Amino acid sequence: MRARVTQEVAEVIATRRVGAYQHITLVAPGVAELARPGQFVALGVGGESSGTLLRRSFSIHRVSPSGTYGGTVEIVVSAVGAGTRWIVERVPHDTIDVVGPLGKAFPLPTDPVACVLVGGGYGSAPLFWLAGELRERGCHVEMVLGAAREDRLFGVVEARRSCDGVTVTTDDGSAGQQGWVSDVLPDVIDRTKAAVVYGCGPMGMLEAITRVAQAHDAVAQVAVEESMACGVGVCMTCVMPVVGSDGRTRMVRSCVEGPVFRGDRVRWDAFDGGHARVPDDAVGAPKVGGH
Amino acid sequence: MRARVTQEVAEVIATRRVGAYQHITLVAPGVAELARPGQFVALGVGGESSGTLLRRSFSIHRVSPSGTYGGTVEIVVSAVGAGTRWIVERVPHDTIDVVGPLGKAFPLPTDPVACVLVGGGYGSAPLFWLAGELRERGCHVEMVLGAAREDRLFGVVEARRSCDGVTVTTDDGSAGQQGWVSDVLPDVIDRTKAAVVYGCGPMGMLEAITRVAQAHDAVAQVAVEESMACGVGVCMTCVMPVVGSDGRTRMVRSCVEGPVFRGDRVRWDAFDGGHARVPDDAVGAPKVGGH
Amino acid sequence: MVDLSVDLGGGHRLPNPLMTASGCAANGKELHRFFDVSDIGAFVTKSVMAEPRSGRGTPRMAETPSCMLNSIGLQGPGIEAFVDEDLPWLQSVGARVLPSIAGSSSTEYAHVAATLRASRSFDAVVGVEVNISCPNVANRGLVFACDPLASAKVIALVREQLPRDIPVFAKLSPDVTDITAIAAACVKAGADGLTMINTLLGMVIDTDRMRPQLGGVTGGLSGPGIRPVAVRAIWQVRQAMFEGRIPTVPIIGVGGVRTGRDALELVAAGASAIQVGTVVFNDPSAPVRVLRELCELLEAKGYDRFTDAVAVAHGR
Amino acid sequence: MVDLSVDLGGGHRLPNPLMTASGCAANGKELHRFFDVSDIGAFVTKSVMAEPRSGRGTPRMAETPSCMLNSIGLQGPGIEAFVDEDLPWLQSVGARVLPSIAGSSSTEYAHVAATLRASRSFDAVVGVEVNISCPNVANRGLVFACDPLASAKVIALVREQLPRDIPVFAKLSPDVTDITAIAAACVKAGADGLTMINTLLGMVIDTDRMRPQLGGVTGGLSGPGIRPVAVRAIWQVRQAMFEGRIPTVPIIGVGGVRTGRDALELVAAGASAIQVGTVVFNDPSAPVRVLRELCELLEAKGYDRFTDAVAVAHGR
Ligand SMILES: Cc1cc2nc3c(=O)[nH]c(=O)nc-3n(C[C@H](O)[C@H](O)[C@H](O)COP(=O)(O)OP(=O)(O)OC[C@H]3O[C@@H](n4cnc5c(N)ncnc54)[C@H](O)[C@@H]3O)c2cc1C
Ligand SMILES: Cc1cc2nc3c(=O)[nH]c(=O)nc-3n(C[C@H](O)[C@H](O)[C@H](O)COP(=O)(O)OP(=O)(O)OC[C@H]3O[C@@H](n4cnc5c(N)ncnc54)[C@H](O)[C@@H]3O)c2cc1C
Ligand SMILES: Cc1cc2nc3c(=O)[nH]c(=O)nc-3n(C[C@H](O)[C@H](O)[C@H](O)COP(=O)(O)O)c2cc1C
Ligand SMILES: Cc1cc2nc3c(=O)[nH]c(=O)nc-3n(C[C@H](O)[C@H](O)[C@H](O)COP(=O)(O)O)c2cc1C
Ligand code: FES
Ligand code: FES
Repeated sequence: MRARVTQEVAEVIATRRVGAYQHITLVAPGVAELARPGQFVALGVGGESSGTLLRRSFSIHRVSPSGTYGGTVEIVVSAVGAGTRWIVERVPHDTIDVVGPLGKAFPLPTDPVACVLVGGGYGSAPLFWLAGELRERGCHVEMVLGAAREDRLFGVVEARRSCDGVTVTTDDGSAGQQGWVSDVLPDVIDRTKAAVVYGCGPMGMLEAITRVAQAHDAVAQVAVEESMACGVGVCMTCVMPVVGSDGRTRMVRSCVEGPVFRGDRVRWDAFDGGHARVPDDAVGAPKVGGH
Repeated sequence: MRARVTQEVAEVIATRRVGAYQHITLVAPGVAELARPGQFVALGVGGESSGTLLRRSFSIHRVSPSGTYGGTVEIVVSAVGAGTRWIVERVPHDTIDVVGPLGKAFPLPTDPVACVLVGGGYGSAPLFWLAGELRERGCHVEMVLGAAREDRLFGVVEARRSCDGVTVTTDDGSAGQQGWVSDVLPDVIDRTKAAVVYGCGPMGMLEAITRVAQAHDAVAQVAVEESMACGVGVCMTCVMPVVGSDGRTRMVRSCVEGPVFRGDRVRWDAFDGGHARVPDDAVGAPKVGGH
Repeated sequence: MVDLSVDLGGGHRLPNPLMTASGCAANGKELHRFFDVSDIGAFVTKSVMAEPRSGRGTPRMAETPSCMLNSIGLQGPGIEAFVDEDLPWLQSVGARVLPSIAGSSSTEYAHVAATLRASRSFDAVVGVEVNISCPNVANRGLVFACDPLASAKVIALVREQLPRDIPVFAKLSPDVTDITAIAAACVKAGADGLTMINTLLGMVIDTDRMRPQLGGVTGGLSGPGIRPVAVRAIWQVRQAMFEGRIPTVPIIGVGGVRTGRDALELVAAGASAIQVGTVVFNDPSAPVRVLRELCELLEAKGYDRFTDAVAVAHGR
Repeated sequence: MVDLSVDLGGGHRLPNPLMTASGCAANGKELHRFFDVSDIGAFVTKSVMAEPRSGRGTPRMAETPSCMLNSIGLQGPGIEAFVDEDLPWLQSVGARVLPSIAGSSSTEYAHVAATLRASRSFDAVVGVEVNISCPNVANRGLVFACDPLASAKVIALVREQLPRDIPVFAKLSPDVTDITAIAAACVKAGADGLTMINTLLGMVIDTDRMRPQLGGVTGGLSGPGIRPVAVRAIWQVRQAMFEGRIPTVPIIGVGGVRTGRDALELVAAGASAIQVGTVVFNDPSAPVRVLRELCELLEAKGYDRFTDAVAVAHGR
C-alpha cells in the first residue's frame, strides 16, 4: 500500500515575511494528520482562470495536527517566479488548493545515533521538525545552515532552540562563518561522530554533502528538488538516475520514490548545468543507433 | 482625430452589492477626465499568470473627474462568467488594468426636446449620467427601466431622483408593471412627445425600442453589446451590419463606430439567435460561388 | 438519471465515457489513491513498448501558458513487466483497461500486441489504443502518424494479433496537413476507432541559458490551450464520416479537457468517449470530477442518454 | 545601449526588430492613440485583397485558455482604398510599412502586389508580407500554405511585381506535416524571408447552443498558448538553413509573444524580427512594451547587438 494522500482547499490563516522568505500557515487537517518530516505538499496556483496548470511543491516545514482552526501545515516559500509570487501574495482567509502529503519522509535511525542536519537556504524548512523527532529518539542533533547571505538563512534562532549545536555559513560572511556548508561539515561530523547526515538544499550542495558524508563514514539522506509536473507519480517528468538495491541504475521518480534519497545512490555524475543525462548503464538506456 | 484614450492601473476604492449587480468605483483619473456618457471601459482580467487574455467591457456608469482619490470611474457589473466573477471579487485596494474611455458617446440633441431613456437590466447604468446632461440642456427626461425580476433592476431610486418621470417593468411583475419596456414605451413617448429615445440593454430590447420609436416618430439611439476581443478597433471581431449615410450596409466595428448607433441604421434583420449574418447587399459581401 | 453507458466496439459496454489519457495516469496505482479507478469508463495505460526504456534525460518538461511541454521518451517497464504486474493489478481492482501500445517498427507493435493478447489478465482489456506518434526507425525517425501508409501498416499488423472482440483504436497526431487522410488510412487498415489528439510538437527556449529547455529539444504540447485543435480535428474527421469519406467508427476525444463543459465540447464535435490528460496533473481526481460535471450538464440539458449528445453540433 | 537595428533585406535598415502582426493592429490609426507607430521597426497591416470584403458573419471570436479563436474572413477595404488612404496615412506619421497581401488566386496576389507597387506612398514600404494562408479557389479551397507548389506559384508571381529592393516575406501556416518543405518551396520561388507562424486551425463549440461558436465554424487559434508551436517551427526551419537544406533568409517570428522574454525565445530559436499579435488586444501598447523589455533583457545579458542573439540556441 502506498502512503495515504489527500486533496483539500486550505485557508491561509497566517503569512509573514522571514528574511527573504514567506512563512505561510494553511488550515489543512487532512495533510497535517498524515504528514511526516521530509514530505511535501503541491499547491495549485491562480484561480479559476489561471493559465498556470501545474502545482508548485513545497517541503512541509511543520504540522500541528489539531488546534483552534483544525490541523495546520506550514511552508516556507521563496518567491522566484510567477507561481511562487502568486502564493506569497495570498492574504489570510484566501484559499489555496493543496495536495499532500507527498513523497517519502526522511528515514529515522533505529538507534540513538548522532545526526547532522544540513539546510541550504529555505532547505532548512523541513529540518526542525525532523530534529525534534530525532531528539525524541535520543539522538544528538546538530544543524548546519548555509545560504548566500544572511537574509537567505532560514530558522537560525529556531535551530539554536531545537538542536544540540548549530553552525552557520554564508557565502559573503554576512552571518556565521564565510564559506559553504561543505567547508564546516567535516569537522561537525568528526566532532559529533555522526552516523547520518540529512540534507536539503540545492543539488550541488547535496552532492557535496554526500561526498563529505561518505568520506567520514556517515550515511547521507538528501531531499532533492526536481522540476515536477504532477507530484503524484503519474507523469514521469521528475525522474533522476538512482542506483537500486540490485546495483542497477534507473530513472526513478523523485516525487514518489523521493524526494529523500540515500546520497550514495544518486548518480551525481549524470547531472550537468540543470540537465541530467540518462547514464549509459541505466536500465533501458538508449542504445547506440536507437533502442 | 480620434477621441483620446488612456490606459491606467486603477485601484478599486469601493465595491458594493446592488441587487444582482456589483457597483465598483475605480480610481482612474485619465479615463474620468476624458469620458462622456455612453462610452465604455475595457478591464483586464486576472493577474500575471492569467489565462484570460481578452479584456471585458463595461459601460461607464458615472465619472467624478476629481475627488479625494483623484478622478474616479464607476461601473456596474453583472457576474455571468469567469471574467466578471474575477472582477466582482476584487476588494478595495486591489488594482485592475483599465483602458478607456472607448467608443462613441450618446449624441445629445441641440434643442431642449423631450427624451426617453430606456434601460434593460444593468443597461441602465450609463443612463443616469446621460439624464443629468440632458436635463442640464433643458430636456424633459423620463426613464423606463425593465428587467426580468426586481433584483435585476438597477438604479430605480436614482432614476426617480434624476428624471422627470420613471416607469418600471419586470417580466414577473416583482416590481413595477408586469411586462416588457416595449409595452409601456409607446405611451411614454406619446405622453412626453419625446423626440429621442435612448436605449441600452439586450439586443432584442434595442430592436424593439427602435421599432416603437420609429412608429412614434422618435429617433432611437441605442448602445449595443457585441462580443469584443480588443475594444480599441484593431481586431474586427465586434462588427455588425449598419447602414451608412450613403445608404449602403457595412460590417462596422461596434467598439469604435459604436457602441451607440442610430437604431434605424442597424440591420436588425441580420441578427438571429446570437449570430449576425452579412446581408447580401452589404459592401464586399460574399458573392455566390465565393468572392 | 442520464444513461452514461457507451459501447465502443466488441460488445464491451463501458459504464461511462470517461477515461484517463495515456501517459498522464501511469498505470493506475498512483491515481487509485485519489479515486477508484474502476469508477471511470476505462483506464488508459502509459504507452508500452517491447523492452524496458529509460526515457530521455531531464528536464523533461516546461510549463507554458495554459499548457505544458513534455519529452518523456516513452519511459516504461516493457510489455513483459506490464502484463506481469500492471495489468493484473488493474484487473484486481476491477478496472476496464485500454492498454496503449507503441513501437519503433511495425513488427514491434505487433509483438507488443501479441504479448498482451497472450497475457493472463487479458480479460480486463476492453480495447487497445495504438500510439502511432512514435518515430519510425525505418523511415529516418519520421513518426508513423505523419504518414498514411506507415500508419496503416502498424494498424493492420496490430489488428491481426488481437481477437475480433477487442477494438483497436488508432491514436492520431494533429501535426499533419490533413488529419482525415490519416484517419481514413487507419480505418481502412482495420482500426475500429480513433483517438484524437496526441500532443502538438512544440518547443521552449530556456532564456536564462539560451538553449532548448527540454533535454529532448522538442516536446509534446498538451493541456487546455490545445483544446480548440482537438475539437477541430474531431469535427473534421466526424464530418468526413458523415460525408461517407471515412467509414463511421467511434472517436475517443482527448486534448485539453479540464471541465465537464470542455468534455461536452468534444462530445458535441463527435467524440463518443473522453480522456482527461494533463489536467490530472492539476487535479488528480479530474477524471471523476469531469464525469460528474458532464453528467450534471447532460441532465440540465434534458438528455436521457449520453450517446444522444455525440456529434450533435454537426448540421446545426 | 544595445544596437537594436536589423536589416531584413533590400537595404532597409529597421531601427529595431519589433513589429505588429497582420490583422492584430488594423492599419495604424487606432494604435497610434497608444504609441507612436513609427517607434517600432515596422508596421504590418491587415492582409488586403483586391476588392473590398465584408468578412464573415458573427460571432467572429471565441476566447480559449491563454488563446483566442478568430474567423474574421479578411474583412477589408480592398487594395485601392488601402493605397489611397491607409498607406499614405502610415507614411504621413513616418511609419515603415510591411503591407500584408492576400488573394484567392495567384493572379489576385499579383494584382494586389502590382497595385501596391504603383501607389504614391510606396516609399513607405520596406517589404511585403504574403499571407498564403488563404483558401485557393482553384483547389477546392485548400489553403495555399498547405501545398508547396501553390505557395511557390504565389510567391514567384508576387516577386515579379515588386522591385528587387523590396523583400518579399512568405507567411507560413503551422498546420502542415513538414513546415520546412513549404519554407524551402517559398525560398526557392523567390521569397527573401519567411514569417512564422500564422494561426493554428481550431474550433470551439458553444455548449449552450450545442453548435459551433464561430459563424465561420472553424477559426484561427492565436495567443500565448501557441508560442511553443511558433518556437518549434522557427527552430526547425532555421535548423534546415544551418544544414543547408534551405538557403539562409531572415525569419520574422510571430506567435504568442507577450513579453520581452517571449520575444527572446523566438529570437534565440532563429527569428530576426518579432511581431506581436493577439497580445495587443490585452495591452494596446504591447509592441513598444515588448521592445523595451527585450532591450533590457539583451542589455542584462551583455549583448551589444540584437543580431548577435538571433539563433543562438542552436548548437548549445
Ligand atoms: C519536493 C520539493 C520541495 C520544495 N520545497 C520548497 C520549499 O520548501 N520552499 C520553496 O520556496 N521552494 C521549494 N521548492 C521549489 C519550488 O517548488 C519552486 O521554487 C517553484 O515550483 C517555482 O515556481 P515558480 O512559478 O515561482 O517559478 P517558475 O520558474 O516560473 O516555474 C516554472 C516551472 O518550473 C518549476 N520549477 C521552477 N523552479 C523549481 C525548483 N526549484 N524545483 C522544482 N520545480 C521548479 C515550477 O514548478 C514550474 O513548473 C520545492 C520543490 C520540490 C520539487
Ligand atoms: C460596450 C459594452 C458594454 C458593456 N457594459 C456592461 C456593463 O455595464 N455591465 C455588465 O455587467 N456587462 C457589460 N457588458 C457585458 C460584459 O462585457 C460581459 O458580460 C463580459 O464580457 C462577460 O465576461 P465573462 O468572462 O464574465 O463571461 P464569459 O461568457 O466567460 O466570456 C467569454 C467571452 O465572451 C465575451 N462576452 C460574454 N458575454 C458578453 C456580452 N454580453 N457582451 C460582450 N461580450 C461578451 C467576453 O468578453 C469574453 O470574451 C458590456 C459589453 C460591451 C461590449
Ligand atoms: C507527460 C505526458 C506523457 C504522455 N505520454 C503519452 C504516451 O505515452 N502515449 C500517448 O499516446 N500519449 C501520451 N501523451 C499524450 C496524452 O495522452 C494526450 O493525448 C495529450 O496530452 C492531449 O491531451 P491533454 O491535453 O488532456 O493532456 C502524454 C502526454 C503528457 C502530458
Ligand atoms: C483577429 C486576428 C486577425 C488576423 N488576421 C490576419 C491577417 O489578416 N493576415 C495574416 O497574415 N495573419 C492574420 N492573423 C494572424 C496573426 O498575424 C498572427 O500570425 C497569429 O495571430 C499568431 O500570432 P499571435 O499569437 O501573436 O497573435 C490574425 C490573427 C488574429 C488574432
Ligand atoms: S512529478 Fe509526475 S511523476 Fe513525479
Ligand atoms: S473589438 Fe476589436 S475591432 Fe472592435
